[in-house]
Amino acid sequence: MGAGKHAGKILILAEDACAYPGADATGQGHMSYSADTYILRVKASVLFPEQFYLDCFSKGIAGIIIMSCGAETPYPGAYEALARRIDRVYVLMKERGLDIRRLRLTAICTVCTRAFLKEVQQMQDLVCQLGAPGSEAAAAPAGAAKALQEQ
Amino acid sequence: MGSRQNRRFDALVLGGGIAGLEAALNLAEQNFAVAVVEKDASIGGKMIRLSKVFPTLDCSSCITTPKMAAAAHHPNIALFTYCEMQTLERRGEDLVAGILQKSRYVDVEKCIGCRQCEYQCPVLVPDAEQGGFAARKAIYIPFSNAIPQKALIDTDNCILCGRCAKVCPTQAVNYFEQPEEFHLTAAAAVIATGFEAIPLEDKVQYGQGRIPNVITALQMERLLAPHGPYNRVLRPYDGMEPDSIAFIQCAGSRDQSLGVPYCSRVCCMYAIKEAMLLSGALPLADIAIYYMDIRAFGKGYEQFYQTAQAMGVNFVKGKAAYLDPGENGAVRVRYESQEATGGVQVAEHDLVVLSLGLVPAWDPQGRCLLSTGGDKFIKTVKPKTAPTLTDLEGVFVAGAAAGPKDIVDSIAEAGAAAMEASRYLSKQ
Amino acid sequence: MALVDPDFAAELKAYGVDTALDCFNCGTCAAICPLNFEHFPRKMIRYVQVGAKQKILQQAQDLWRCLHCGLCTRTCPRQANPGELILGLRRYVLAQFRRA
Amino acid sequence: MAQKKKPALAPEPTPGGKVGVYVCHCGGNISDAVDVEQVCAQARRVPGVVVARDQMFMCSDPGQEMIIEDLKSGLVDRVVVASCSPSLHESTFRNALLRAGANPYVYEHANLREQVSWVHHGPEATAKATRLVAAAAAKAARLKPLEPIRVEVQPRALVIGGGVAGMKAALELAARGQAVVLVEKSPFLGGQVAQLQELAPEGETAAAVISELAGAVLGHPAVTVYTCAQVEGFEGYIGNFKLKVVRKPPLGATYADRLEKLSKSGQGLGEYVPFVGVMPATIPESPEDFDLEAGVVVLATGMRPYQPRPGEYAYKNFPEVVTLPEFIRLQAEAEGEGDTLMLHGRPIRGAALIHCVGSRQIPGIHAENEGGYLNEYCSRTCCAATLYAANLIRDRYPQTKIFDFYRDIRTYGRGQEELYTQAAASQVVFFRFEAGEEPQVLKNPDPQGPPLLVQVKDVLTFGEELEVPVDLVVLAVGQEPNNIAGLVQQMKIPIGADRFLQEVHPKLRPVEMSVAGILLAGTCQAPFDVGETCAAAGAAAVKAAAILARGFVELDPFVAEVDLSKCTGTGACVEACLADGALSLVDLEVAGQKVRRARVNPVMCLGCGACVAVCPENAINVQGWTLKQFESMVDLIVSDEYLEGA
Amino acid sequence: MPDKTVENEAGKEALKKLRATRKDQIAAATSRVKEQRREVKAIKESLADSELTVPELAAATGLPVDQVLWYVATLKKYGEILEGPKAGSYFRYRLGQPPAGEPEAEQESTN
Amino acid sequence: MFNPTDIIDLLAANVRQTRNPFGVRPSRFNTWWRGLSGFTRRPGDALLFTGLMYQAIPYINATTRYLERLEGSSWAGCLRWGRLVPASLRGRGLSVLTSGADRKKFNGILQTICRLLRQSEVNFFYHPEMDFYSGILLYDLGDQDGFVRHARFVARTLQLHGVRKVITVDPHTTYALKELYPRYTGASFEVQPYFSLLQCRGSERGNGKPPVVLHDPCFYGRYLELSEGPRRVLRDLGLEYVEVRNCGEFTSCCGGPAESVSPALNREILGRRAAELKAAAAPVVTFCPICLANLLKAGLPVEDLASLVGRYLAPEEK
Repeated sequence: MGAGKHAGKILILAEDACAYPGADATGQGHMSYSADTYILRVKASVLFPEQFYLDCFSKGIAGIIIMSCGAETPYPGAYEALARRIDRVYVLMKERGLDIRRLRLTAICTVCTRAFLKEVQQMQDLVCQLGAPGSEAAAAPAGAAKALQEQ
Repeated sequence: MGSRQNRRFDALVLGGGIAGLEAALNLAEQNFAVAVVEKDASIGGKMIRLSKVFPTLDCSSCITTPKMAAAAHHPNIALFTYCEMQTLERRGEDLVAGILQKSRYVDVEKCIGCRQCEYQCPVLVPDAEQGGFAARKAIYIPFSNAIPQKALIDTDNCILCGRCAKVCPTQAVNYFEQPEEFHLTAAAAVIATGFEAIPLEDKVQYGQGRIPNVITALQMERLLAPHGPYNRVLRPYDGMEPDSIAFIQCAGSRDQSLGVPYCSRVCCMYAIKEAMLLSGALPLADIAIYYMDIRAFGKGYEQFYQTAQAMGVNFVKGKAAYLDPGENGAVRVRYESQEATGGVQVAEHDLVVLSLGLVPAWDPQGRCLLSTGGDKFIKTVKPKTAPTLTDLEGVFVAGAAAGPKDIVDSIAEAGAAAMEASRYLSKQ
Repeated sequence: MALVDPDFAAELKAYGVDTALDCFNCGTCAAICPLNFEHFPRKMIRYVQVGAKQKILQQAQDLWRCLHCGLCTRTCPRQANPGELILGLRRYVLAQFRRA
Repeated sequence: MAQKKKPALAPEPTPGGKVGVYVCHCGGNISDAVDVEQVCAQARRVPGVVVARDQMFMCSDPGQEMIIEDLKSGLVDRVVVASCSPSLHESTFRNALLRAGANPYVYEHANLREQVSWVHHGPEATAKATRLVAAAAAKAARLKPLEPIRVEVQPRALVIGGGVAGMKAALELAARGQAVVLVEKSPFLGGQVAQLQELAPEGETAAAVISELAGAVLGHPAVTVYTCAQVEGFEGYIGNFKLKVVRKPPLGATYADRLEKLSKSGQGLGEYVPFVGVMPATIPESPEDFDLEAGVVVLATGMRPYQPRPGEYAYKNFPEVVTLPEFIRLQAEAEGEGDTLMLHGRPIRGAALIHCVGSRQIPGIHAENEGGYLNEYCSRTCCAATLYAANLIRDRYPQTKIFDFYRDIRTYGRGQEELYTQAAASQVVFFRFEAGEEPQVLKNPDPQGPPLLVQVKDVLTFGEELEVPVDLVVLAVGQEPNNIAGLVQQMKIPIGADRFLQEVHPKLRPVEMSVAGILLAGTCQAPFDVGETCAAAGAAAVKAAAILARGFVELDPFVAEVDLSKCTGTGACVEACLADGALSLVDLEVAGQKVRRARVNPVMCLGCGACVAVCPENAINVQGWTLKQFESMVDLIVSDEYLEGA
Repeated sequence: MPDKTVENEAGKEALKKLRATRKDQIAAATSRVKEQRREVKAIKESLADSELTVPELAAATGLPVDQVLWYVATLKKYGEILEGPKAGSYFRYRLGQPPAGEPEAEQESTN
Repeated sequence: MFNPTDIIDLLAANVRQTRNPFGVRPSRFNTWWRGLSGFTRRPGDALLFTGLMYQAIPYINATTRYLERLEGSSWAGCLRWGRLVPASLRGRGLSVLTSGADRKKFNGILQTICRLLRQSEVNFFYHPEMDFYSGILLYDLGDQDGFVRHARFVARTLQLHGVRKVITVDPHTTYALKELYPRYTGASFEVQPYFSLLQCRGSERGNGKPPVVLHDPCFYGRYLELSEGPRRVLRDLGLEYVEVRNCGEFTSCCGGPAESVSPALNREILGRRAAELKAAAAPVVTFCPICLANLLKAGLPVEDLASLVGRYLAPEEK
């Protein structure tokens, strides 16, 4: 599948205390971004197991942005646990030939509208470039694998 | 009078800033019915207008909005925004407040905050919420996270062209709305009317607001806020990204020549905070703070100050005496360098921030029998064992209404005032 | 090492110098002074505070540079009256010289 | 908690709900960008959706009535509203469900305004709105009714510490009609304030402050005071703390000085004695202990003054070097009248006050204290206290000269800058030193002069080295937290890098500990003066009062729940849990067999879901936010099925 | 709504009265609006075929530099101007697309 | 090291001998009133008290020109003054050095003030033997004893003549009489600067004239807070004026007082102030003889308030 017009769907896990209101603030400012984005309101992203992310990719989600509260999470320790989990997801993604840039962990606050737009744009550009999940391994297995190794 | 709004509550809270909201929430949580009277069109006070807060550097909006929302949704709290309290008097067991509901010219029951009116309005007005650095319209929602999300019209700038009324999906615009007076009755009241910065015009030596690129610390908050006027830090004079920024401390505090002999208490810390945020936003910029004494007295504050020093913020001991416009929008700062080889120096900066002294935002004179101190802030009668007690029975004070105070101390005091008030209410 | 002489300030009261200790050394007077001269006038005020009598006598000529324009006094945040202090020190120094 | 037994091994999604979808036009705000009718039409194709309607303003009365009607008629039992952001109207619609007699938690909100119509345009907007509504419907179909967790609260507060903070907190709670037990480890009420004389900046006496508070505490029928008492056992959770309190005679001669002063004073029990405090009861002869139940605990364990190391500013090298609290007492007990302060028969013609002793210590510049720590913080109160003392001496003993050595004068509070101004007017001479260039306290080489010589490199005098001969050096020592390692360990509460107790968040929850139901008041949290301590105590009391007055605590039902049919007792969840005590493994009998299974303590659970992610069986979930719900939302987002033929 | 026209008639009359009472404010505000339109137009025209910094825009339009920045900030807020790359210490700005659903306010005010 | 007593002792001796710091009899230079028509010496309500400041300016100018040539370093001036000036100051040589045009100009200002007061129907009188130097320089230089002695003499003399109200024409004399005399001599007079007494309301003769920029003297602007007076006069006349940033209470010193200490320092400070005034791009108006003389040196178009007002209100009788 070519990296053409259709960019592929982007899933955003937006934590309730910070990033979700941040996305609302972006809307209040009428700041446009890709409509291929689907925001799930979550209490804490630490809830999702490794498999959830892999499943999303196999269901066809092209990119996932976890918009957490970072260290300001209302759940002490959750961010650290989440970061460790994401590291493990990256290992699993590599094993499956998925470009790990398809999953991004970031912190967005209630007024971080510009950061929100930037994250979405970057992921949008990336999934445009990479195409559907899994296609990267098929297209250029050796190169992609090498690029992944270097990351 | 005799308006439908005349209502009875257990407690009145005057001021919907962080102190007022905290006091109201603490009272409401004990099942008292509370009315919050706020003079602005949104609750949130000064705090919601800040970028980040010291010493934790959390985003100010992220701390304030949950409290604003909690108050707005609390079943025991009624918000009266855009209302002035004109009188507060004791009548036997009751405190009776005379309230003036200023006209919004928009029916808040109907307005759904969609901003269609704002987009259609043709008038550009300097937006005080953005330090005047960008424009709003003549009909507008005060700011993005305002509560309530309801529009209002600024009649000084409205040309009555009728477009807003035409586009409003709920017919909420009412050009003929009249201000309304009504009474609120309660047994206890908490005064949480906060502070204002002294006017920039007061200090002749600092240019009285006429030197380009000399701004107030509250304006700097807007420049630093992610949803600020430029979405980045630029000089308001010409849009240049500044390379050198200076903070002038005690600009109107500890200064008997201006009639503000007291310390404004928060300026050292907010200047350090803004300096830190600036060094994050503009990593290559030089940042200097001209000061007499750094008053980093609170929990974690001294460590915050030390961190700023370690980050390379230049702390210059000496009160800046005179500001002058320099070449190409620069600002010249004259000060005495106290080092042995120092003497009078003139430093040039691209942008200068005045840490203006704080004065009370509300004067009870002529409105109620509350006394003020020599500093014009509300007087407290038992500052040690009951620090929120005023000289008017059943009336308590919290936050900067009783002297300049940072957010942490204001919140603590708001809790204490709510406690005193609830104690008073349970005696009744 | 200079020894601090806390009695000097009291001695100067006779010459109308009675606000020196009100100064908290912010430097406004020095920076606003049109003379633009080193630490003047704060230097003199500080010498009064710590009782550095000899320093004042050694640098006495600096006192007569002052224009008596009063800007320092108007600007002083502590109302320590730096301009009048300089006048008072002139009186003191003159008395010392006449006595000598 | 309403826990419905799930059928064992429920097959993949057979959501039972009858979902009603209600889409708002928002007066054009949504419908201008999104084809609302098409969204409704497609929503009807989503499994589980029984009805989809649109309305100009869902939040209006007719809109809400429409939902209530459908619920009441039994047409729907799950509700999705697609309108503006949930932050604006989620609570509105949950209340509508309540009014319809339904459970408010069978509700899901789709954000079609802030996150669709205001940011996207054209057919994309409608497509996205459709997918979001479908996803919300999928989640809604899997929602089940929830009840808030209700915890009964023991109607009693335990206050630990009998200083100003503890007494003030106890009084406030008692005044609100709550029973309070106050435990104090020493035999006295009054804490550190009783060791002072007059309080900056207004000059109230410690005697007045302590007498007022202790008198009221001892006179209040709702307050029970135990002195010589400590908490030695702690368990439980908010509303239901179980504590063991032990009263025993103090160790050795800990309070010998104060007891002696008390007996010399001739004052009885319950009366204030300067530099002692108020002793309300006799010291127990032998240890006694008792159990106590409390709904909330207020920590008011206070501070102690920094004790300089021997040799620090020549402390202990010369008898003329004393700390500020020591000086206050010496001064209060000074003999004679005259215009010069006399201490131990010696006239004090000049005294040096040195600020920041044991405060604002900087790594690499200052030596570590015994125990290997530095007090990097500012102690907040010493500047005002020192200036107050300076003014007091200048006022009473005009022949005693004062020399003040500071780094920054921090008279931040109301009435404090005036102290500094007044000190200047009283002819106090100030010197400023930099960290690392502290003044040196030496023996005066001039045998005719006073015994001590203070040397300083003075910033104010252009870095010149100055010398001041003095009769006395007073060290303005800072505040350190009292050692409460035992309590900290028992209660599993956090302390900060500054060794003071660490609140959850300085602005959001400034008087709460991370363990729900434990509050903190006063100088155990940070250095405070008396007024600030009372404010902090009031703030702690108001939180405690809210909990106690209601008699129960209602917590969000969004907590973890174990599906015993799936749990195999691996313990992975317990390992991952971020809230101490929220999850544990327990022995159960299932079908006659003893097994170990995970159990949630819903009171302690934060609902973060850290456990959910690690369970190999997906046997644990956060109610209202289950993994399955999220997965089904993703399924509907990626699915194109219901989009066809629209 | 059946009686909308009736309401409108009465409304128009009342509005006329209101306009009369606020005559001075309206006149002042209207002249400001006209000036703003002119200045905004000048800025947009200067940006029509080039990306410019604020001082460059000031030079091109003859407007005071701080006034230009004020318009730029405002137009950026409403999406009509976009921030481009940095040139030295200044950012360049270019024209953007006005958000849909927001017709260009070209017709003169009814006043 | 420089011993300021030299110069101060000299000035004090001059004041003792001649009641002014120049060592010249007042009758030699206080000549402005001679031949002024319509002038009255009859005792009236208020004494016009010039303090001899305007009259002295030509002498000060001459001295400064002389010193400037001698000055090497900034302090050399003082030293040389101390050593060299006494002879020239005492002798009649100084009168020779003064310029006749200068004398005419400054005397003319006093004459205009008289005319203005008359026109405003102020009940005043002048008597050259009741007009003294105030002693302000001795006070400024720190010769408290010399000042007090002189001030007591002046005060006593005025009191002997029954003077209660005084009209002053310059800020230094005003300050001395208003603030210092009560403090150091116990004698209080009702002191008013002449401009407070002028009635020009309704004349509006200044309408349409080009604006002027005001330079406030330190003593009027700051010490006495009287800057509003001249502004009122200008407004009443319908004359427009512009303000520089440093005005009124925050006015900048023109450097005049430094003349006697260091002409170089004087030039530096004058240069800064002149630049500020120049930026206002309007003719300068001031109301102090020292400021006037000093600003004239800077080559600015400057005139005295009295001259300006006089042109509109009381043109010289031909």
